[in-house]
Amino acid sequence: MMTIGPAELAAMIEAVAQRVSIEREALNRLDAALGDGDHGTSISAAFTAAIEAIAALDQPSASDIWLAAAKALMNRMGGASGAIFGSFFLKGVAVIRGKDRLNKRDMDAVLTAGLQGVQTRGKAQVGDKTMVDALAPAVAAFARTDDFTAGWRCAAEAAGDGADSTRELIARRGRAKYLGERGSGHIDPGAMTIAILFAAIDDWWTGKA
Amino acid sequence: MMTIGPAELAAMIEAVAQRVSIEREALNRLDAALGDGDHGTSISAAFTAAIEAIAALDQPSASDIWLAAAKALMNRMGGASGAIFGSFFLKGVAVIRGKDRLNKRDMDAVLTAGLQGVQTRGKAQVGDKTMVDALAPAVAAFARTDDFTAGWRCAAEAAGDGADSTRELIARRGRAKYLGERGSGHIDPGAMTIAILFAAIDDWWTGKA
Amino acid sequence: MSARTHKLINEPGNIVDEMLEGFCAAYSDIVQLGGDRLVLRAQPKALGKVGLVMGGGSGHEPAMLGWVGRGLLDVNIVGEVFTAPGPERILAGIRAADRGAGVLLCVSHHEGDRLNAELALEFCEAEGSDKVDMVILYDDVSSAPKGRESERRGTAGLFFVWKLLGAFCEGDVTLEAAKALAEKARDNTRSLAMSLSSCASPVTGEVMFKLAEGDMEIGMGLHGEVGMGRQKALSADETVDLMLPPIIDDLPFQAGDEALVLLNNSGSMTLMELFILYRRVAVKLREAGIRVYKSWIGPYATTLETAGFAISLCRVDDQLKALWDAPANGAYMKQV
Amino acid sequence: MSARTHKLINEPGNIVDEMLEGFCAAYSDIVQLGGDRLVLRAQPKALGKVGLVMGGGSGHEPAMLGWVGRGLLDVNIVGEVFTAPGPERILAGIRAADRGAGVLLCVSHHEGDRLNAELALEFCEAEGSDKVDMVILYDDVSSAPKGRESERRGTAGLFFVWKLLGAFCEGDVTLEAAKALAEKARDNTRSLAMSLSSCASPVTGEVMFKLAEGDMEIGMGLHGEVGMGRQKALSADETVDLMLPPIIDDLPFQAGDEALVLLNNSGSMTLMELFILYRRVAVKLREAGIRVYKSWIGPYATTLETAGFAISLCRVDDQLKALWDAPANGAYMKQV
Ligand SMILES: Nc1ncnc2c1ncn2[C@@H]1O[C@H](COP(=O)(O)OP(=O)(O)O)[C@@H](O)[C@H]1O
Ligand SMILES: Nc1ncnc2c1ncn2[C@@H]1O[C@H](COP(=O)(O)OP(=O)(O)O)[C@@H](O)[C@H]1O
Ligand SMILES: [Mg+2]
Ligand SMILES: [Mg+2]
Ligand SMILES: [Mg+2]
Ligand SMILES: [Mg+2]
Repeated sequence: MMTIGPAELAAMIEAVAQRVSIEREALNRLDAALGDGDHGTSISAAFTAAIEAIAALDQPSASDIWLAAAKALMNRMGGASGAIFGSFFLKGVAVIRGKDRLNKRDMDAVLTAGLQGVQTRGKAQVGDKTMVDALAPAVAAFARTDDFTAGWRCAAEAAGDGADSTRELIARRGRAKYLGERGSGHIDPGAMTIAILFAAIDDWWTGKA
Repeated sequence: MMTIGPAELAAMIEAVAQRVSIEREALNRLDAALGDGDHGTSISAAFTAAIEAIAALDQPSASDIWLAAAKALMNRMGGASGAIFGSFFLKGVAVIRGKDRLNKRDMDAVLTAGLQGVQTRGKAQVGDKTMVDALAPAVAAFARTDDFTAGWRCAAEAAGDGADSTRELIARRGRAKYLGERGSGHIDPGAMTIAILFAAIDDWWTGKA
Repeated sequence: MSARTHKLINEPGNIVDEMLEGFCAAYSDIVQLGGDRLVLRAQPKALGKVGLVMGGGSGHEPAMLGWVGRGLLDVNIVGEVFTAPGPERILAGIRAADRGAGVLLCVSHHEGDRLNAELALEFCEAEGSDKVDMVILYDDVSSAPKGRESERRGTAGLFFVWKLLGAFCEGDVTLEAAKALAEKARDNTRSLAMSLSSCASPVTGEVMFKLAEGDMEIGMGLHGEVGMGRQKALSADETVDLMLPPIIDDLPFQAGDEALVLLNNSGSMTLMELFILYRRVAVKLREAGIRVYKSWIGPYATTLETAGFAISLCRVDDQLKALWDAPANGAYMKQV
Repeated sequence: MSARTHKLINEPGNIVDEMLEGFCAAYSDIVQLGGDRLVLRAQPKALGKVGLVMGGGSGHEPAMLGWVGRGLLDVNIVGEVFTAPGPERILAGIRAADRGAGVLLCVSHHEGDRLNAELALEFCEAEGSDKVDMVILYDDVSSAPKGRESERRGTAGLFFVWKLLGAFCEGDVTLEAAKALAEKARDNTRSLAMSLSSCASPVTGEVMFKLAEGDMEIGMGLHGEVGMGRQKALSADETVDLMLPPIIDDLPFQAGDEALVLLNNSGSMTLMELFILYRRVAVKLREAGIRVYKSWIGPYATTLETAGFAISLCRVDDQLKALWDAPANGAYMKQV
């Protein structure tokens, strides 16, 4: 399959929602060490809301799906992370709009716009111990590849490494920043969610492609 | 010495105050099991206030001393126990009034009036797991003797036995009554104070007589 | 769960005096500190009005010092933690509340409060002052069965009585009428409390009673006196379903009645929990046909930092409703 | 000391909705429940007045829902526990507060609140509504050094801003003037908080952070964010002596200034402790020549059942004093 259409986008988000829901408690535990312990509960509820919102759409276009996900994440999660994860999808909407199906190049642009949305909104740089530490390398790795199969595989690996890299960092954004040095030694939950997201997409793609 | 005058009454109360102060924490612990854990602190503070009030009197009569003790206990302790321990002294005042020195018979009457004051005020009977369980037998034992030496000795023994007897009782007065069966197995702190009081007087008397 | 034993205090022996200094300094437009640990109104009520005095142990803040002020009490006599003040202080309080039309001494029923009030009244009598009377107030259905109401303890629901009586005594009423109003309010009030945790005494630093995490005790007194028994803690709705019927059946409150409702926080319950509990109370009262006139939810009579709450209901008629709505300005009770 | 993990709730997923139902039922004379978890005034303010909206996570009750009412806020948008509501709800709140003279969105500065408010304003702009503005409020001196005030967190001291701004917006003022007044109140307000214990999330049942019995943390945020560092807990007077200078020196408050004082209870401090703490605050302010205009002591912005408190000061001039004294009738803020 060389392009991704509305049905595949919906299935992809559904695959992510399922995996995030399985990892809910693990994500809560990561957040308990660095924040307020709710990241798994809220990201999972938000993705569930997203797939419900998508299911309620009538013959959606690709951008309708991306917008529904953006809104569900923002409004269902709330908090900084809702705004940030939501912005990832929101910034992709304009890139997708008008396109029926997305090829690999389109998806490069969607992910790049999403990363930019996240960074414009949240001001986090790589090294600040946030989800950007997983998202930025994943987007870059994806862009360096030529097809979806290699893209998702490399993105998943890069996201996983990026999440791991947050362990030794000292947070400069989000709640964890108030912990200072005391936060070192723990993986950032948002970064872990990004790793889970790309791993889920990669698995979904391989089971499918 | 066959009679007790103002100076001896003051010394007697001072002896009690000292002993109660030494037992303060032990009394608090007893009260912690049955009540709010403050009995030692408050009875000790009250007796300290009593000796201060007595020291401030100018050439006091015997009844002045008893009245000062009554007021100090009532007003300094407060609570049910202040009213009850204070009533013990208050009811003795009328018996003493006009007498310069007290003989053994006078002291019988003072203690008996005091016990009556306690029971009129607090409505506790023997067996209700209160200080009455120590006071009533002590007063009776004292009255059965002919001189102070035997009197204080027997009162101290009876008060000690009376205090011990409260261990297995179920409280029907005071805070401990709300504990019901759960209060069984603990000595009543007020009864222990009465035992300490008569033991202190007995020691003071023997060191002195 | 263990209670917090480190308290932000200085010398344990000074807590009551320092607390009173702080409180009266903070609310100097409403109260002033008299001698003998009396909390007085900043501006005494007019001559010729019945004075209202209330004594009691401390550890229940904002009760009672928070109810001194216009439309509420005239004088609060503050005792040591959980310990009624002695008769001398009560007498001082009665004198301070005297505006020439008599003084009503209000007693929240506990043995210590009653005994000291009786002593104080005996001293008053001995002094020949006959314009003083006393009313014993109680509301806790768990502390004695129906028919033996006068043996019950005074708990959070007495808040209704202070407010109603306070408003009443701003008017030109007699001491007898004031006492009758207090009894009317009392006789229409019922409460029941529960706890999830204990508290630690700031005096001794000791935990007041033991309660395991995940257990609850129904029928708590205001000083951690244990109640009707211990059981596994339930959900919010289940807890209300257990506590409300004994209150309703006791008076009984009946379909068509109107009631004031108080959910009292004994210390460290969250308002979030209390609102969730209130939601069920409202549902159940509606089902029973009992109309809620006004509700109050918050820490009114605390037991230090105990986690627990009480439900209190007061049946009101037109007279009591008007008194409830009358203005009041205590530091911790403001009726706009 | 471990936090109490058993909460009197029902389903953890329903706590916010059930809390709002209970709260709005209890105070139906003051507030009503809108859709989208909006708490609205029971009687909306007159047309032609600037509307005041405030969003925020729950878990801080009585903040913010307790400040909706006459002389205070128009709308509170309630989020999940410690989680700012998303932009859609904020937009709904802005619409509900619109009385034709513009709406000021007040943001207590936390990343989540600011980001979602920015998103909401971007959506407003996209819709072409230009009568909406936003003001970011902060007061916590521990969260960023002097000179970087705009990076600071919003904490308990913002209570001053809501009250002053609420009174201001009862008058015939413009949106620009309202924003300027909010900034004036904010720029005169400073706070610092401390904690003795943690709290447990009613959603996850987990303790929010670890704090050993007998330790304290100075510089706590409103959600248990840790602060300037941990140390052995001190006495009341020592704690005030440690916390007050950084507040005074920051503005700085100077001899001759007049200030409002708030001692905010983060949850399970006893009022007894707070009064004892206040006593020292009053002594120290007197020594510094700072006059206390009015004081408030109690749970205003809580962090669930955390044991801790904040000291907040707001320097006032004649304008702010008059606004402070103006009547207010929120469920948990009444100015008589
Ligand atoms: N400014 C930011 N930029 C990027 N990511 C952020 C930022 N602030 C927070 N995050 C991410 O959000 C995650 C926390 O999410 P979550 O627990 O759901 O939110 P909250 O902290 O409001 O409880 C963090 O682990 C981090 O990855
Ligand atoms: N009605 C009563 N009659 C006799 N003694 C009583 C009565 N009520 C309480 N006491 C005594 O008071 C003691 C408790 O004293 P204390 O701890 O000082 O008072 P409180 O219970 O107010 O804290 C009890 O141990 C009991 O002996
Ligand atoms: Mg979180
Ligand atoms: Mg005791
Ligand atoms: Mg006591
Ligand atoms: Mg959160």
